[in-house]
Amino acid sequence: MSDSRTDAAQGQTLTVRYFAWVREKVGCAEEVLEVPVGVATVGDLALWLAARGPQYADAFQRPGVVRAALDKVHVKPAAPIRGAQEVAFFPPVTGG
Amino acid sequence: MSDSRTDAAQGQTLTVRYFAWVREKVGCAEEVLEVPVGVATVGDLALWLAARGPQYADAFQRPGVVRAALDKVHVKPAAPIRGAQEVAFFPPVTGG
Amino acid sequence: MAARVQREAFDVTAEVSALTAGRSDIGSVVTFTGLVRGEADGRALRSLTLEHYPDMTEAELLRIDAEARDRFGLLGSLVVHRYGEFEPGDAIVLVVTLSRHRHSAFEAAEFLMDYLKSRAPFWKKEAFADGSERWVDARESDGSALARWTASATQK
Amino acid sequence: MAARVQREAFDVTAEVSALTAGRSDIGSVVTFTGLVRGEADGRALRSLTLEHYPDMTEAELLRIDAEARDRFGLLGSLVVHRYGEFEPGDAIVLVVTLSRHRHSAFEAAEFLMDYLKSRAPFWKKEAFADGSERWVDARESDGSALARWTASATQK
Repeated sequence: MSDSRTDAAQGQTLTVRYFAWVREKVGCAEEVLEVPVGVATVGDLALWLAARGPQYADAFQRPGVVRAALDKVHVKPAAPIRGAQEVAFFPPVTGG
Repeated sequence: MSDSRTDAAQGQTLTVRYFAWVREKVGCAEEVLEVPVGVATVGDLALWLAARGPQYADAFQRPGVVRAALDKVHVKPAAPIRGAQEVAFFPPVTGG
Repeated sequence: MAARVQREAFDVTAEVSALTAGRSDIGSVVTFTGLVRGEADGRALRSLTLEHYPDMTEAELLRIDAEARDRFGLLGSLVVHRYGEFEPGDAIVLVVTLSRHRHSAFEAAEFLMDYLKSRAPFWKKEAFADGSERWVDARESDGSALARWTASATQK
Repeated sequence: MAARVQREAFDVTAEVSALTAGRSDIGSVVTFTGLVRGEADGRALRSLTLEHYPDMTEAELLRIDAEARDRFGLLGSLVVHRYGEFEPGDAIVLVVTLSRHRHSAFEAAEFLMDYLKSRAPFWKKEAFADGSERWVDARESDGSALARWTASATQK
Protein backbone atom coordinates (compact mmCIF):
# COMPACT_ATOMS: atom_id res chain seq x y z
CA MET A 1 0.00 0.00 0.00
CA SER A 2 1.26 3.46 -0.87
CA ASP A 3 1.49 6.47 1.32
CA SER A 4 -1.96 7.86 0.98
CA ARG A 5 -1.45 11.28 2.47
CA THR A 6 -0.90 13.01 -0.88
CA ASP A 7 -2.40 10.39 -3.20
CA ALA A 8 -5.55 9.71 -1.22
CA ALA A 9 -8.33 8.46 -3.50
CA GLN A 10 -10.64 6.81 -0.99
CA GLY A 11 -14.30 7.53 -1.40
CA GLN A 12 -13.75 8.45 -5.05
CA THR A 13 -16.07 6.66 -7.49
CA LEU A 14 -14.23 4.64 -10.12
CA THR A 15 -15.40 2.55 -13.05
CA VAL A 16 -13.35 -0.64 -13.27
CA ARG A 17 -13.34 -2.51 -16.58
CA TYR A 18 -12.00 -5.95 -17.38
CA PHE A 19 -11.07 -7.37 -20.77
CA ALA A 20 -10.37 -10.74 -22.35
CA TRP A 21 -9.49 -13.52 -19.88
CA VAL A 22 -9.36 -11.06 -16.97
CA ARG A 23 -13.02 -10.30 -17.73
CA GLU A 24 -13.86 -14.00 -18.01
CA LYS A 25 -12.14 -14.89 -14.73
CA VAL A 26 -13.61 -11.95 -12.79
CA GLY A 27 -17.00 -12.76 -14.27
CA CYS A 28 -18.03 -9.25 -15.22
CA ALA A 29 -17.01 -6.64 -17.78
CA GLU A 30 -17.46 -3.53 -15.71
CA GLU A 31 -18.23 -2.47 -12.15
CA VAL A 32 -18.38 0.80 -10.24
CA LEU A 33 -16.43 1.00 -6.96
CA GLU A 34 -15.79 3.44 -4.21
CA VAL A 35 -12.03 3.48 -3.86
CA PRO A 36 -11.24 1.77 -0.50
CA VAL A 37 -9.07 3.27 2.19
CA GLY A 38 -5.37 2.69 1.57
CA VAL A 39 -5.75 2.26 -2.23
CA ALA A 40 -3.81 5.04 -3.90
CA THR A 41 -2.30 3.46 -7.02
CA VAL A 42 -3.39 1.10 -9.77
CA GLY A 43 -1.17 -1.55 -8.17
CA ASP A 44 -2.88 -1.04 -4.81
CA LEU A 45 -6.23 -1.53 -6.49
CA ALA A 46 -5.11 -4.75 -8.17
CA LEU A 47 -3.94 -6.13 -4.80
CA TRP A 48 -7.19 -5.10 -3.16
CA LEU A 49 -9.23 -6.73 -5.93
CA ALA A 50 -7.15 -9.93 -5.76
CA ALA A 51 -8.12 -10.27 -2.08
CA ARG A 52 -11.79 -9.88 -2.86
CA GLY A 53 -12.62 -13.48 -3.74
CA PRO A 54 -11.43 -16.56 -5.62
CA GLN A 55 -12.44 -15.28 -9.07
CA TYR A 56 -10.50 -12.06 -8.58
CA ALA A 57 -7.59 -13.94 -7.05
CA ASP A 58 -7.51 -16.16 -10.14
CA ALA A 59 -7.61 -13.17 -12.49
CA PHE A 60 -4.84 -11.27 -10.71
CA GLN A 61 -2.74 -14.21 -9.51
CA ARG A 62 0.11 -13.81 -11.96
CA PRO A 63 1.99 -10.71 -10.82
CA GLY A 64 3.17 -8.55 -13.69
CA VAL A 65 0.92 -10.24 -16.23
CA VAL A 66 -2.23 -8.19 -15.91
CA ARG A 67 -1.83 -4.74 -17.48
CA ALA A 68 -3.71 -1.59 -16.66
CA ALA A 69 -4.95 1.63 -18.20
CA LEU A 70 -6.12 4.73 -16.41
CA ASP A 71 -8.67 6.80 -18.30
CA LYS A 72 -7.69 4.83 -21.43
CA VAL A 73 -3.96 5.41 -21.19
CA HIS A 74 -1.58 2.51 -20.42
CA VAL A 75 -0.03 2.96 -16.97
CA LYS A 76 2.38 1.19 -14.63
CA PRO A 77 1.20 -0.19 -11.26
CA ALA A 78 2.67 2.87 -9.52
CA ALA A 79 0.29 5.26 -11.30
CA PRO A 80 -1.89 7.19 -8.78
CA ILE A 81 -5.62 6.70 -9.15
CA ARG A 82 -6.58 10.04 -7.72
CA GLY A 83 -8.82 12.02 -10.06
CA ALA A 84 -9.30 9.18 -12.56
CA GLN A 85 -12.72 8.17 -13.87
CA GLU A 86 -11.92 4.71 -15.19
CA VAL A 87 -9.37 2.00 -14.64
CA ALA A 88 -9.09 -1.08 -16.84
CA PHE A 89 -7.32 -4.39 -16.28
CA PHE A 90 -6.46 -6.73 -19.13
CA PRO A 91 -3.92 -9.28 -20.34
CA PRO A 92 -0.98 -8.19 -22.47
CA VAL A 93 -2.47 -7.18 -25.81
CA THR A 94 -2.12 -9.79 -28.53
CA GLY A 95 -2.45 -7.40 -31.43
CA GLY A 96 -4.74 -7.46 -34.42
CA MET B 1 29.58 -8.41 -90.63
CA SER B 2 29.70 -11.98 -89.33
CA ASP B 3 30.94 -15.04 -91.07
CA SER B 4 27.85 -16.06 -92.99
CA ARG B 5 28.80 -19.55 -94.01
CA THR B 6 27.02 -21.23 -91.10
CA ASP B 7 24.70 -18.41 -90.04
CA ALA B 8 23.45 -17.43 -93.47
CA ALA B 9 20.00 -15.84 -93.27
CA GLN B 10 19.82 -14.05 -96.61
CA GLY B 11 16.62 -14.38 -98.51
CA GLN B 12 14.77 -15.22 -95.31
CA THR B 13 11.63 -13.13 -94.68
CA LEU B 14 11.74 -11.23 -91.42
CA THR B 15 9.26 -8.94 -89.69
CA VAL B 16 11.08 -5.97 -88.19
CA ARG B 17 9.31 -4.01 -85.45
CA TYR B 18 10.26 -0.71 -83.87
CA PHE B 19 9.11 0.72 -80.56
CA ALA B 20 9.06 4.07 -78.76
CA TRP B 21 11.53 6.64 -80.12
CA VAL B 22 13.12 4.10 -82.46
CA ARG B 23 9.68 3.74 -84.07
CA GLU B 24 9.21 7.51 -84.22
CA LYS B 25 12.61 8.12 -85.78
CA VAL B 26 12.31 5.28 -88.32
CA GLY B 27 8.80 6.48 -89.12
CA CYS B 28 7.07 3.12 -89.09
CA ALA B 29 6.09 0.50 -86.53
CA GLU B 30 6.66 -2.61 -88.58
CA GLU B 31 8.05 -3.71 -91.92
CA VAL B 32 8.76 -6.99 -93.65
CA LEU B 33 12.24 -7.47 -95.11
CA GLU B 34 14.16 -10.08 -97.00
CA VAL B 35 17.36 -10.52 -95.05
CA PRO B 36 20.16 -8.99 -97.20
CA VAL B 37 23.36 -10.80 -98.12
CA GLY B 38 25.97 -10.58 -95.38
CA VAL B 39 23.45 -9.99 -92.58
CA ALA B 40 23.71 -12.91 -90.17
CA THR B 41 23.19 -11.38 -86.73
CA VAL B 42 20.92 -8.84 -85.09
CA GLY B 43 23.91 -6.46 -84.95
CA ASP B 44 24.51 -6.92 -88.67
CA LEU B 45 20.90 -6.04 -89.32
CA ALA B 46 21.11 -2.88 -87.19
CA LEU B 47 24.19 -1.75 -89.14
CA TRP B 48 22.50 -2.50 -92.44
CA LEU B 49 19.38 -0.57 -91.38
CA ALA B 50 21.45 2.40 -90.17
CA ALA B 51 22.91 2.70 -93.67
CA ARG B 52 19.49 2.72 -95.26
CA GLY B 53 18.66 6.40 -94.93
CA PRO B 54 18.81 9.39 -92.61
CA GLN B 55 15.82 8.35 -90.48
CA TYR B 56 17.32 4.93 -89.84
CA ALA B 57 20.75 6.46 -89.26
CA ASP B 58 19.18 8.77 -86.68
CA ALA B 59 17.40 5.90 -84.95
CA PHE B 60 20.47 3.66 -84.78
CA GLN B 61 23.17 6.31 -84.36
CA ARG B 62 23.92 5.71 -80.71
CA PRO B 63 25.79 2.42 -80.61
CA GLY B 64 24.80 0.26 -77.69
CA VAL B 65 21.64 2.22 -76.96
CA VAL B 66 19.11 0.49 -79.16
CA ARG B 67 18.15 -2.93 -77.79
CA ALA B 68 16.84 -5.90 -79.69
CA ALA B 69 14.61 -8.92 -79.31
CA LEU B 70 14.41 -11.94 -81.55
CA ASP B 71 11.06 -13.68 -81.61
CA LYS B 72 10.19 -11.72 -78.46
CA VAL B 73 13.23 -12.67 -76.44
CA HIS B 74 15.87 -10.08 -75.53
CA VAL B 75 19.11 -10.78 -77.39
CA LYS B 76 22.61 -9.34 -77.78
CA PRO B 77 23.82 -7.97 -81.13
CA ALA B 78 25.72 -11.21 -81.77
CA ALA B 79 22.53 -13.29 -81.84
CA PRO B 80 22.12 -15.05 -85.21
CA ILE B 81 18.97 -14.18 -87.14
CA ARG B 82 18.71 -17.44 -88.96
CA GLY B 83 15.35 -19.11 -88.48
CA ALA B 84 13.77 -16.15 -86.68
CA GLN B 85 10.36 -14.77 -87.65
CA GLU B 86 10.54 -11.38 -85.99
CA VAL B 87 13.17 -8.96 -84.80
CA ALA B 88 12.38 -5.86 -82.76
CA PHE B 89 14.46 -2.76 -82.04
CA PHE B 90 13.70 -0.43 -79.14
CA PRO B 91 15.25 1.89 -76.57
CA PRO B 92 16.21 0.58 -73.16
CA VAL B 93 12.94 -0.16 -71.40
CA THR B 94 11.86 2.48 -68.93
CA GLY B 95 9.66 0.23 -66.86
CA GLY B 96 6.06 0.61 -65.88
CA MET C 1 -4.58 10.15 -41.79
CA ALA C 2 -7.27 8.17 -40.10
CA ALA C 3 -7.99 5.09 -38.05
CA ARG C 4 -11.23 3.28 -37.46
CA VAL C 5 -12.31 0.35 -35.35
CA GLN C 6 -15.47 -1.24 -36.68
CA ARG C 7 -17.45 -4.42 -36.76
CA GLU C 8 -18.35 -4.10 -40.45
CA ALA C 9 -16.33 -5.38 -43.41
CA PHE C 10 -14.27 -2.91 -45.44
CA ASP C 11 -13.82 -2.47 -49.19
CA VAL C 12 -10.23 -1.88 -50.30
CA THR C 13 -11.09 -0.13 -53.57
CA ALA C 14 -13.55 2.22 -51.86
CA GLU C 15 -11.08 3.10 -49.10
CA VAL C 16 -8.27 3.75 -51.57
CA SER C 17 -10.54 5.81 -53.84
CA ALA C 18 -11.60 8.00 -50.93
CA LEU C 19 -7.95 8.63 -50.06
CA THR C 20 -6.73 9.37 -53.59
CA ALA C 21 -9.75 11.21 -55.07
CA GLY C 22 -8.82 14.47 -56.74
CA ARG C 23 -5.12 14.15 -55.96
CA SER C 24 -2.23 13.97 -58.41
CA ASP C 25 0.69 14.03 -55.97
CA ILE C 26 0.43 10.36 -54.99
CA GLY C 27 2.53 7.87 -56.93
CA SER C 28 2.30 4.82 -54.70
CA VAL C 29 -0.50 3.13 -52.83
CA VAL C 30 0.28 0.10 -50.69
CA THR C 31 -2.44 -1.85 -48.96
CA PHE C 32 -2.18 -4.69 -46.50
CA THR C 33 -5.17 -6.85 -45.72
CA GLY C 34 -4.96 -9.39 -42.93
CA LEU C 35 -7.16 -12.46 -43.22
CA VAL C 36 -8.09 -15.06 -40.65
CA ARG C 37 -6.19 -18.27 -41.42
CA GLY C 38 -7.90 -21.63 -41.10
CA GLU C 39 -5.34 -23.07 -38.73
CA ALA C 40 -3.29 -22.07 -35.72
CA ASP C 41 -0.33 -24.15 -34.56
CA GLY C 42 -1.47 -26.91 -36.85
CA ARG C 43 -4.99 -27.09 -35.46
CA ALA C 44 -8.10 -26.37 -37.52
CA LEU C 45 -9.63 -23.06 -36.51
CA ARG C 46 -13.37 -22.56 -36.36
CA SER C 47 -13.48 -18.90 -35.43
CA LEU C 48 -11.39 -16.01 -34.15
CA THR C 49 -12.82 -13.39 -31.82
CA LEU C 50 -11.23 -9.98 -31.43
CA GLU C 51 -12.04 -7.99 -28.34
CA HIS C 52 -10.96 -4.37 -27.94
CA TYR C 53 -11.19 -1.45 -25.55
CA PRO C 54 -13.41 1.11 -27.31
CA ASP C 55 -12.01 4.63 -27.57
CA MET C 56 -8.64 3.53 -26.23
CA THR C 57 -8.08 1.32 -29.27
CA GLU C 58 -9.10 4.10 -31.69
CA ALA C 59 -6.80 6.55 -29.90
CA GLU C 60 -3.88 4.11 -30.09
CA LEU C 61 -4.47 3.42 -33.77
CA LEU C 62 -4.68 7.15 -34.52
CA ARG C 63 -1.42 7.69 -32.65
CA ILE C 64 0.49 4.99 -34.54
CA ASP C 65 -1.05 6.13 -37.82
CA ALA C 66 0.22 9.67 -37.18
CA GLU C 67 3.64 8.29 -36.23
CA ALA C 68 3.89 6.33 -39.49
CA ARG C 69 2.84 9.38 -41.48
CA ASP C 70 5.56 11.53 -39.92
CA ARG C 71 8.25 8.90 -39.88
CA PHE C 72 7.89 7.89 -43.52
CA GLY C 73 6.72 11.21 -44.96
CA LEU C 74 3.44 9.75 -46.13
CA LEU C 75 0.94 11.70 -48.19
CA GLY C 76 -1.87 9.82 -46.48
CA SER C 77 -2.68 6.67 -44.56
CA LEU C 78 -5.51 4.67 -43.10
CA VAL C 79 -5.89 1.94 -40.54
CA VAL C 80 -9.16 0.02 -40.30
CA HIS C 81 -9.42 -2.74 -37.73
CA ARG C 82 -12.45 -4.91 -37.22
CA TYR C 83 -13.59 -6.50 -33.97
CA GLY C 84 -16.06 -9.27 -33.26
CA GLU C 85 -16.16 -12.92 -34.29
CA PHE C 86 -14.66 -14.02 -37.58
CA GLU C 87 -14.32 -17.13 -39.66
CA PRO C 88 -11.31 -18.31 -41.65
CA GLY C 89 -10.96 -16.20 -44.79
CA ASP C 90 -12.49 -13.09 -43.24
CA ALA C 91 -10.55 -9.84 -43.59
CA ILE C 92 -9.94 -8.24 -40.22
CA VAL C 93 -7.40 -5.49 -40.73
CA LEU C 94 -6.60 -3.02 -43.51
CA VAL C 95 -3.68 -0.66 -43.75
CA VAL C 96 -3.32 1.81 -46.62
CA THR C 97 -0.25 4.00 -47.13
CA LEU C 98 0.15 6.69 -49.78
CA SER C 99 3.42 8.23 -50.81
CA ARG C 100 5.26 9.89 -53.62
CA HIS C 101 7.67 6.99 -54.08
CA ARG C 102 7.07 3.35 -53.43
CA HIS C 103 9.71 2.42 -50.88
CA SER C 104 8.34 4.65 -48.12
CA ALA C 105 4.81 3.35 -48.73
CA PHE C 106 6.02 -0.25 -48.36
CA GLU C 107 8.09 0.56 -45.28
CA ALA C 108 5.26 2.45 -43.61
CA ALA C 109 2.72 -0.31 -44.26
CA GLU C 110 5.04 -2.93 -42.79
CA PHE C 111 5.82 -0.70 -39.80
CA LEU C 112 2.10 -0.23 -39.15
CA MET C 113 1.43 -3.95 -39.40
CA ASP C 114 4.36 -4.84 -37.13
CA TYR C 115 2.84 -2.47 -34.60
CA LEU C 116 -0.72 -3.66 -35.06
CA LYS C 117 0.17 -7.34 -34.80
CA SER C 118 2.02 -6.89 -31.51
CA ARG C 119 0.91 -3.74 -29.70
CA ALA C 120 -2.55 -2.82 -30.88
CA PRO C 121 -4.98 -3.11 -27.96
CA PHE C 122 -6.85 -6.19 -29.12
CA TRP C 123 -7.22 -9.57 -27.49
CA LYS C 124 -7.75 -12.64 -29.59
CA LYS C 125 -9.59 -15.79 -28.72
CA GLU C 126 -9.29 -18.83 -30.93
CA ALA C 127 -12.06 -21.40 -31.16
CA PHE C 128 -10.98 -24.69 -32.70
CA ALA C 129 -12.85 -27.24 -34.76
CA ASP C 130 -12.56 -29.70 -31.84
CA GLY C 131 -14.63 -27.35 -29.65
CA SER C 132 -11.80 -26.05 -27.48
CA GLU C 133 -11.04 -22.37 -27.05
CA ARG C 134 -8.06 -20.35 -25.89
CA TRP C 135 -6.96 -16.77 -25.50
CA VAL C 136 -3.92 -16.10 -27.65
CA ASP C 137 -0.75 -15.27 -25.73
CA ALA C 138 1.36 -12.26 -26.64
CA ARG C 139 3.90 -13.49 -29.15
CA GLU C 140 7.59 -12.85 -29.03
CA SER C 141 8.06 -13.04 -32.80
CA ASP C 142 5.80 -10.06 -33.35
CA GLY C 143 7.65 -8.14 -30.67
CA SER C 144 10.86 -8.89 -32.56
CA ALA C 145 9.39 -7.64 -35.82
CA LEU C 146 8.53 -4.40 -34.08
CA ALA C 147 11.95 -4.12 -32.45
CA ARG C 148 13.74 -3.62 -35.76
CA TRP C 149 11.94 -0.28 -36.24
CA THR C 150 13.20 0.89 -32.86
CA ALA C 151 16.71 -0.28 -33.75
CA SER C 152 16.64 1.58 -37.07
CA ALA C 153 15.50 4.74 -35.28
CA THR C 154 18.42 4.43 -32.87
CA GLN C 155 20.91 4.06 -35.70
CA LYS C 156 19.86 7.36 -37.27
CA MET D 1 -0.04 -16.68 -60.38
CA ALA D 2 -0.95 -14.49 -63.29
CA ALA D 3 0.02 -11.43 -65.24
CA ARG D 4 -2.03 -9.32 -67.60
CA VAL D 5 -1.34 -6.35 -69.84
CA GLN D 6 -4.48 -4.40 -70.57
CA ARG D 7 -5.79 -1.01 -71.58
CA GLU D 8 -8.72 -1.10 -69.13
CA ALA D 9 -8.73 0.05 -65.52
CA PHE D 10 -8.55 -2.56 -62.75
CA ASP D 11 -10.43 -2.93 -59.48
CA VAL D 12 -8.31 -3.85 -56.47
CA THR D 13 -11.11 -5.39 -54.42
CA ALA D 14 -12.31 -7.52 -57.33
CA GLU D 15 -8.79 -8.75 -58.11
CA VAL D 16 -8.08 -9.61 -54.49
CA SER D 17 -11.45 -11.34 -54.08
CA ALA D 18 -10.80 -13.49 -57.13
CA LEU D 19 -7.43 -14.54 -55.68
CA THR D 20 -8.64 -15.28 -52.16
CA ALA D 21 -12.10 -16.74 -52.81
CA GLY D 22 -12.69 -20.03 -51.02
CA ARG D 23 -9.24 -20.11 -49.44
CA SER D 24 -8.36 -20.14 -45.76
CA ASP D 25 -4.60 -20.59 -45.98
CA ILE D 26 -3.84 -16.94 -46.81
CA GLY D 27 -3.07 -14.64 -43.92
CA SER D 28 -1.61 -11.65 -45.74
CA VAL D 29 -2.57 -9.75 -48.86
CA VAL D 30 -0.35 -6.91 -50.01
CA THR D 31 -1.30 -4.74 -52.96
CA PHE D 32 0.67 -2.04 -54.68
CA THR D 33 -1.04 0.40 -57.01
CA GLY D 34 1.06 2.81 -59.04
CA LEU D 35 -0.57 6.10 -60.00
CA VAL D 36 0.49 8.72 -62.53
CA ARG D 37 1.87 11.73 -60.68
CA GLY D 38 1.05 15.22 -61.87
CA GLU D 39 4.64 16.34 -62.18
CA ALA D 40 7.96 15.02 -63.43
CA ASP D 41 11.24 16.74 -62.54
CA GLY D 42 9.25 19.69 -61.25
CA ARG D 43 7.27 20.17 -64.46
CA ALA D 44 3.49 19.86 -64.69
CA LEU D 45 2.52 16.70 -66.52
CA ARG D 46 -0.45 16.58 -68.87
CA SER D 47 -0.33 12.90 -69.82
CA LEU D 48 1.78 9.80 -69.70
CA THR D 49 1.75 7.25 -72.50
CA LEU D 50 2.90 3.69 -72.00
CA GLU D 51 3.89 1.68 -75.03
CA HIS D 52 4.63 -2.03 -74.83
CA TYR D 53 5.55 -4.99 -76.97
CA PRO D 54 2.48 -7.23 -76.97
CA ASP D 55 3.08 -10.89 -76.04
CA MET D 56 6.68 -10.18 -75.09
CA THR D 57 5.55 -7.95 -72.24
CA GLU D 58 3.04 -10.51 -71.01
CA ALA D 59 5.67 -13.25 -71.17
CA GLU D 60 8.13 -11.13 -69.18
CA LEU D 61 5.54 -10.26 -66.54
CA LEU D 62 4.55 -13.91 -66.21
CA ARG D 63 8.20 -14.85 -65.80
CA ILE D 64 8.87 -12.30 -63.04
CA ASP D 65 5.58 -13.16 -61.36
CA ALA D 66 6.61 -16.82 -61.24
CA GLU D 67 10.05 -15.86 -59.93
CA ALA D 68 8.50 -13.82 -57.10
CA ARG D 69 6.17 -16.68 -56.23
CA ASP D 70 9.05 -19.16 -55.93
CA ARG D 71 11.50 -16.83 -54.27
CA PHE D 72 9.15 -15.66 -51.52
CA GLY D 73 7.03 -18.80 -51.19
CA LEU D 74 3.86 -16.97 -52.14
CA LEU D 75 0.44 -18.58 -52.03
CA GLY D 76 -0.58 -16.47 -55.01
CA SER D 77 0.23 -13.33 -56.92
CA LEU D 78 -0.95 -11.10 -59.70
CA VAL D 79 0.56 -8.42 -61.90
CA VAL D 80 -1.73 -6.18 -63.96
CA HIS D 81 -0.11 -3.49 -66.10
CA ARG D 82 -2.00 -1.05 -68.23
CA TYR D 83 -0.84 0.55 -71.47
CA GLY D 84 -2.11 3.55 -73.41
CA GLU D 85 -2.42 7.21 -72.53
CA PHE D 86 -3.04 8.26 -68.94
CA GLU D 87 -3.70 11.40 -66.95
CA PRO D 88 -2.35 12.31 -63.52
CA GLY D 89 -4.14 10.29 -60.85
CA ASP D 90 -4.77 7.29 -63.13
CA ALA D 91 -3.77 3.88 -61.80
CA ILE D 92 -1.44 2.10 -64.22
CA VAL D 93 0.00 -0.88 -62.38
CA LEU D 94 -1.25 -3.32 -59.77
CA VAL D 95 0.69 -5.97 -57.92
CA VAL D 96 -0.98 -8.37 -55.48
CA THR D 97 0.92 -10.85 -53.33
CA LEU D 98 -0.60 -13.45 -51.05
CA SER D 99 1.23 -15.30 -48.34
CA ARG D 100 0.86 -17.04 -45.03
CA HIS D 101 2.81 -14.39 -43.13
CA ARG D 102 3.11 -10.71 -43.88
CA HIS D 103 6.83 -10.17 -44.34
CA SER D 104 7.13 -12.32 -47.43
CA ALA D 105 4.09 -10.66 -49.00
CA PHE D 106 5.64 -7.21 -48.47
CA GLU D 107 9.04 -8.35 -49.73
CA ALA D 108 7.57 -9.98 -52.82
CA ALA D 109 5.45 -6.96 -53.72
CA GLU D 110 8.44 -4.65 -53.43
CA PHE D 111 10.60 -7.05 -55.45
CA LEU D 112 7.97 -7.14 -58.19
CA MET D 113 7.66 -3.37 -58.26
CA ASP D 114 11.44 -2.87 -58.32
CA TYR D 115 11.50 -5.14 -61.34
CA LEU D 116 8.49 -3.59 -63.04
CA LYS D 117 9.73 -0.02 -62.59
CA SER D 118 13.11 -0.75 -64.16
CA ARG D 119 12.99 -3.84 -66.37
CA ALA D 120 9.43 -4.36 -67.54
CA PRO D 121 9.24 -3.92 -71.30
CA PHE D 122 7.38 -0.63 -71.36
CA TRP D 123 8.40 2.72 -72.79
CA LYS D 124 7.05 5.92 -71.31
CA LYS D 125 6.42 9.21 -73.01
CA GLU D 126 5.67 12.27 -70.94
CA ALA D 127 3.58 15.13 -72.32
CA PHE D 128 3.87 18.34 -70.31
CA ALA D 129 1.42 21.12 -69.68
CA ASP D 130 3.62 23.45 -71.76
CA GLY D 131 3.02 21.26 -74.83
CA SER D 132 6.45 19.59 -74.94
CA GLU D 133 6.94 15.84 -74.98
CA ARG D 134 9.78 13.48 -74.21
CA TRP D 135 10.53 9.80 -73.99
CA VAL D 136 11.62 8.91 -70.48
CA ASP D 137 15.21 7.69 -70.17
CA ALA D 138 16.03 4.51 -68.29
CA ARG D 139 16.69 5.54 -64.73
CA GLU D 140 19.65 4.51 -62.64
CA SER D 141 17.81 4.77 -59.31
CA ASP D 142 15.38 2.06 -60.36
CA GLY D 143 18.26 -0.12 -61.47
CA SER D 144 19.78 0.33 -58.01
CA ALA D 145 16.52 -0.63 -56.32
CA LEU D 146 16.54 -3.83 -58.33
CA ALA D 147 20.23 -4.50 -57.62
CA ARG D 148 19.64 -5.08 -53.92
CA TRP D 149 17.58 -8.19 -54.70
CA THR D 150 20.48 -9.62 -56.68
CA ALA D 151 22.86 -8.76 -53.85
CA SER D 152 20.64 -10.46 -51.27
CA ALA D 153 20.46 -13.56 -53.48
CA THR D 154 24.26 -13.68 -53.65
CA GLN D 155 24.58 -13.42 -49.90
CA LYS D 156 22.47 -16.51 -49.37
